[in-house]
Amino acid sequence: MAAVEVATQTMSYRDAISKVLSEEIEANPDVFIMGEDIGRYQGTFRVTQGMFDKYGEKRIIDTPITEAGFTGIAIGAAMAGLRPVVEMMTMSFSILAMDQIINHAAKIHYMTGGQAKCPLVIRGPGGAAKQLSAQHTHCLEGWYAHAPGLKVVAPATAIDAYGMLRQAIRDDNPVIFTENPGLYTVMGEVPDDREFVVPFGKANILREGTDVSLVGYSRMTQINLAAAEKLAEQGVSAEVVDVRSLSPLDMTTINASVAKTHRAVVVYEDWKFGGFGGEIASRIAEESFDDLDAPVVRCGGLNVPTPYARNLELECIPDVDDVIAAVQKLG
Amino acid sequence: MAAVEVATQTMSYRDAISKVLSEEIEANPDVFIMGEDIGRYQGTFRVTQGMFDKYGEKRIIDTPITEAGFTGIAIGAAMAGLRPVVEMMTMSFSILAMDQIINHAAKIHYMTGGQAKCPLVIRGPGGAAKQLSAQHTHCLEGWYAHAPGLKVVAPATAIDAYGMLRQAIRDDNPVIFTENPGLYTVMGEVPDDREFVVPFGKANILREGTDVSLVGYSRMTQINLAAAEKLAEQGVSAEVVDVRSLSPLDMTTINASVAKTHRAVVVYEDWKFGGFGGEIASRIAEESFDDLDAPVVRCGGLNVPTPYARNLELECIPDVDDVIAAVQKLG
Amino acid sequence: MAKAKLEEIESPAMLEEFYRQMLFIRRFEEKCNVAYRLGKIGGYMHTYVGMEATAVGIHHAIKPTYDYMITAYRDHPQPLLLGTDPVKVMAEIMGRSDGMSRGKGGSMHVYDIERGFFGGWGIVGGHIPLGGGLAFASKYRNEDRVTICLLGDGAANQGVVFETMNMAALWDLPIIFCIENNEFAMGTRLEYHAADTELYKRGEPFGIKSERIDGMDVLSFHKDMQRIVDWTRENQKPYWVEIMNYRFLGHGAADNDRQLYRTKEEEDAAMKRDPIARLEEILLKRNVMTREKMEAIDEELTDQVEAIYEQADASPFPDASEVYDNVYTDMEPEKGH
Amino acid sequence: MAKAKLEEIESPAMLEEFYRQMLFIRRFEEKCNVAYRLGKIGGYMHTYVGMEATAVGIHHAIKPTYDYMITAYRDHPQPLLLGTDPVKVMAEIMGRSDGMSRGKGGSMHVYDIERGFFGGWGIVGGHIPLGGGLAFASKYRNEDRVTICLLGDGAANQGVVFETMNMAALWDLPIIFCIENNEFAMGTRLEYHAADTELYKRGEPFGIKSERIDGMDVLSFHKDMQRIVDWTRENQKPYWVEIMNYRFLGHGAADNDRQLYRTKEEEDAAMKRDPIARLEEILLKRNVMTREKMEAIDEELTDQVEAIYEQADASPFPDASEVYDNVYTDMEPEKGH
Ligand SMILES: Cc1ncc(C[n+]2csc(CCOP(=O)(O)OP(=O)(O)O)c2C)c(N)n1
Ligand SMILES: Cc1ncc(C[n+]2csc(CCOP(=O)(O)OP(=O)(O)O)c2C)c(N)n1
Ligand SMILES: [Mg+2]
Ligand SMILES: [Mg+2]
Repeated sequence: MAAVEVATQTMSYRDAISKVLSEEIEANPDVFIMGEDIGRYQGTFRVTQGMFDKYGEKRIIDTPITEAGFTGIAIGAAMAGLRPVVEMMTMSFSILAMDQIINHAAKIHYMTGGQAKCPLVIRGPGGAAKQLSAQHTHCLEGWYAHAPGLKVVAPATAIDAYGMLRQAIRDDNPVIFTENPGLYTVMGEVPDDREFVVPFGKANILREGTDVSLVGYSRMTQINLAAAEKLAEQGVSAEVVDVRSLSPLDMTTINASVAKTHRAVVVYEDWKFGGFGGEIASRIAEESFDDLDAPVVRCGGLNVPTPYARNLELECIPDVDDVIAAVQKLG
Repeated sequence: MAAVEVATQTMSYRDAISKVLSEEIEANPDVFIMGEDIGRYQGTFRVTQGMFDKYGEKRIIDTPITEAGFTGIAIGAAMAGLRPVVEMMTMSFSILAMDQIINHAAKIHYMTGGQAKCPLVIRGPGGAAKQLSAQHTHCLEGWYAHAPGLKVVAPATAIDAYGMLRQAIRDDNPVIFTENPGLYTVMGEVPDDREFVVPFGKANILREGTDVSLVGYSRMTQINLAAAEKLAEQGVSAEVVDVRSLSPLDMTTINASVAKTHRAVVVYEDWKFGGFGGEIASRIAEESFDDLDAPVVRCGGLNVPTPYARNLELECIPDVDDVIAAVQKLG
Repeated sequence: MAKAKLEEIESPAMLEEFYRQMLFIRRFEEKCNVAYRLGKIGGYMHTYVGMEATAVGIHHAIKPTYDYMITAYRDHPQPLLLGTDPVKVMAEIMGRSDGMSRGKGGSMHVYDIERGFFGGWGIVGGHIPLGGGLAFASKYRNEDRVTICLLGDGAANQGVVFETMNMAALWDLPIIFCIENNEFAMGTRLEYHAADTELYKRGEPFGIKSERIDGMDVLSFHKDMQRIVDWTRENQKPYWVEIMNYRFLGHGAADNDRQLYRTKEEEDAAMKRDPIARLEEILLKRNVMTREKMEAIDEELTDQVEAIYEQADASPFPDASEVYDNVYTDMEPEKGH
Repeated sequence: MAKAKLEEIESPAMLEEFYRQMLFIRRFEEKCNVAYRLGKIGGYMHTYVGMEATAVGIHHAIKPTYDYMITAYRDHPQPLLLGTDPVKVMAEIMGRSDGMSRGKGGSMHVYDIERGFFGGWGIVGGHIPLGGGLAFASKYRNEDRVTICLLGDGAANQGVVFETMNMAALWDLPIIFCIENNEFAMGTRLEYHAADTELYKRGEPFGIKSERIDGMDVLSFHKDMQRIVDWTRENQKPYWVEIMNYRFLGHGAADNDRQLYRTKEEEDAAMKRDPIARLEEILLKRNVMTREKMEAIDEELTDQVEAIYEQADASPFPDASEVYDNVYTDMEPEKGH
């Protein structure tokens, strides 16, 4: 974990997000949150719990179910100088706002030749919760990371959620901030510091190792940590690289890890085929070509729409055993 | 080119598409085309020229500018057994229909457990035309190829356009068929055969070589052919692998080429970062690990929203010199 | 469950059928809620308790299995009424291999394509143009089907709804947009999501016949729907109907916080409109049925639902190998992690 | 070009200003078309010829540079009226480094954020919620700005328009949706894209004040707009206005096939409503101006436009290194092919 000088509090990933949202609402009158059922209903994943009562309907805005429309309104408000935070009830619903995000928010600064900025955060859970079926279970961070003009982050720990969300809110660019339903209850130490930020574009070594680099982000970093634990029992020393920030992407840290371990497995929950793991893996393969003792292997989600039945759903998502199997492929 | 036994005609890529559209409209009463300005206005890229007058408004349907709506109507009609072909005036506009495509069309067969099919084609020009600016110049084929349930093809030649579009219309799955504005005037031999199809999932060696494999699709295949020509003058023998079909992807042919040349450059017009070239490159790097004498290099579009000024726009799109520079990186 | 002819309506036999169907749906849904709490059902599950008259009234107004129907995720009652094997419906909701989609869909994604029931969709508003497409197809083929497209009051704000309305009116598609206005979109009250709460007005600027009707009295509702369905079939044009009803339970099985968005008093007042109790009164008043008979029917249906549940629960989970089936009709996706 | 006060309207000075502005726009646009044919401008370029009264009438009804304005790709006249350096507008259209966006935007993407002009967008309907956001921001800050959000008749079908209307009405946003109904969406006639061609009705189901007004007579149009802008500023609520106008030329500079979607007779009839000719008649009738004066003004403006063009054409193309500028405010994207 990052070395912090201030007192810390143990809290969940969810509460870390909630904390920084409240703090930034208090710190800057231009910050407001909008989304479906985030106010009176307290948010379906309860991230905004208590905020409507505390900050009122001007700052915590319940919207109709019109993702394209309210995302666009947030973008317009950002162009006019406000700092909206949009909650997507699940990231899957952001697909309805794709044109607003990719084709408007991401391009404003460029198309205006720098005249306008779009300081906007879009956040919400991406990836599998539990049996939400095919239409509610998308990992979209790779798609967003592909679009120039967006920054995309996917913190795996409470402290990073806390520090990166503040960075996102204070950033003058549109930022996609992906959470994961499986991370909300993960506990961690979070600094008591209303100025604490985790800068984008820095990967983080969460566990040192010498035999293989496990490179991942969001919930897969937690899986990688668990896999490293198990691998250690088998005598394999795995280094866990938490990518954290997909765009910008910190290849320096990733390549440095591979220079040490000579082997890499890239782990991501998204559909394996055509996913962002391909970017990371091809970069390692190219940039660490001379360091590699084995091909870079990817371990991704199965290439199927997510099925409802729990046993099938679990088949789809990479787990500790899948990561270990991928490591074993390296010989 | 594929060996065809029947008589051929020389025609443009555009006319090849037009021809197969007309033939399939005539062959099957369930086939119809819908899109913006495709009928009375003859299509902005004139692909459907003459068809409204010939086949009438039942088969050639002018739609309002509501991409999500009419794509969804096409999907529903496909579920009910028709075979719609949707023209996107430019593929960029399909972003507005993204939810319908990714979250509905692609998942119907799976979510119904095989009860329903969705025989749908979405076609139109993707990538740069000339100075259409940032909002009109997307390459989306990589995004679509990432989504299980969709098939995605990107022919580079008139004959493939002809054979693959027929395959797409006859396919029982939703197919994304990407054209490229720069390909419409490319000429080629097209068979006089109303049953001619090019099956999906087969890459094609368009030029044999021994020193390096140039792997690409759509207009970049034409660039690769031109680059191979120039490289030959420099004494470098380049093999041109036309991927054609992104999903399913024919890694067998690609790896076989690399086994011969020991070097690969993956070329794509889309933004380089996070694009589909990462899938191909990481697959080559993994699957041809022992065959490679140099890292797999990618040559993609610049990671910027497409600028308007012609000189800047040309900077963004990989050209012959960029491909040659990439080859030279391999040493 | 056979279709009632209009002249038979309000005959004792028909009244009994309406009653049985509504009660069956309620008991089925209640059982789903119990199963959810037992962990036998997961994910998002939304029941129809309180809204039964809507499903039953529509069912008797259409030509079941001939006409097309599509809805969102509140999709258990429609296939049950159409005659889909209830064990297969329950098995799907439980994610079992005997389910309609062999466990791949779940509660939100029930389909019976053979019977004209096209699901079962999770994206609010997403299925509306699909409904337009069903109507487009029947029109294209010169059939005289109508398409019933159900959507919630919350869904009625999604842009694609208006896009579909415009094309439906432009192309004269025989689709009936049935807005199930149960006054809430999840935890958001109608007043907080719709600028004008009279949603029936939204069809008017497209020249679509539009009206608001009561969906809690199955008899009057059925008559209204029969008139609307007949008009649509005959005129082959769209119709926009706002059906006023109410859901008695949470938005979904996971929503236990109804007090966050509505009061107990309000709920109690709504419960007085309970469509089943309302029909019971009519049955008593007209001497069609005694309380004892009703209790006997209830017992019978409760047992039936219990048996359905037991059979569904006996169905195995899908085999792991099935995960790759039906991604495509003719090939498998690339496999493995 | 200063803002006219209401009481001065129809004073000779004001009439002359209206005239000069409309004629300036026309000559500017015509020059753009010539430049396009010379290959000096590329891509998609859409001119305002025939619709000049709309831009001028709105300009004089708002508080220029204080109020917000946003439109689609038919976006040359608005910044010209707001006082943006016309050389910078022309240079942008020509993709030069002196352009408002240093050549990155082009004809469809002209912006002058400092003057409250937020572009300049290419996705039909895409900018409408952005307009809602501008109004949201001014309301959030308790300013009394209004936002003018221009959109075409074709754009008025896009779903996001209805989503934005609903929220604008729900949250009382001070936005005026100005539908520029020029009867065509590219090559598609109004009747083929809108189920009911009276587009002004579409605001009604959201409780939004809605009306249709003539946009070809600059004097009556200006009065109408002044009333609407004043109402919106005072009441801080949305307004939906259908402005009837007509484009005289092709959809864009690349559209040379107007006969594919409309007849010569139809065009001739529309030309009789030419807002500039109409104002000329008034000027003559009221003895505000002679034909000679008009010709002199025309000559003056034509020369002015010529000079603007020459200056813009003298501006260099952007430097290749600029391609990476302004992707982000604070960093560069990964570089190279
Ligand atoms: C596009 C989208 N946004 C949000 C959701 C989450 N969600 C599911 S149901 C629902 C409320 C819908 O309310 P309504 O349309 O009135 O239907 P009801 O549940 O009352 O039948 C919401 C917000 C979703 N599934 N899809
Ligand atoms: C989403 C989208 N679909 C299609 C297009 C192509 N297109 C550009 S302008 C246009 C017609 C728009 O007509 P209208 O809204 O009436 O505006 P007008 O050009 O008449 O001012 C079309 C179809 C686009 N730019 N964006
Ligand atoms: Mg509801
Ligand atoms: Mg128009």
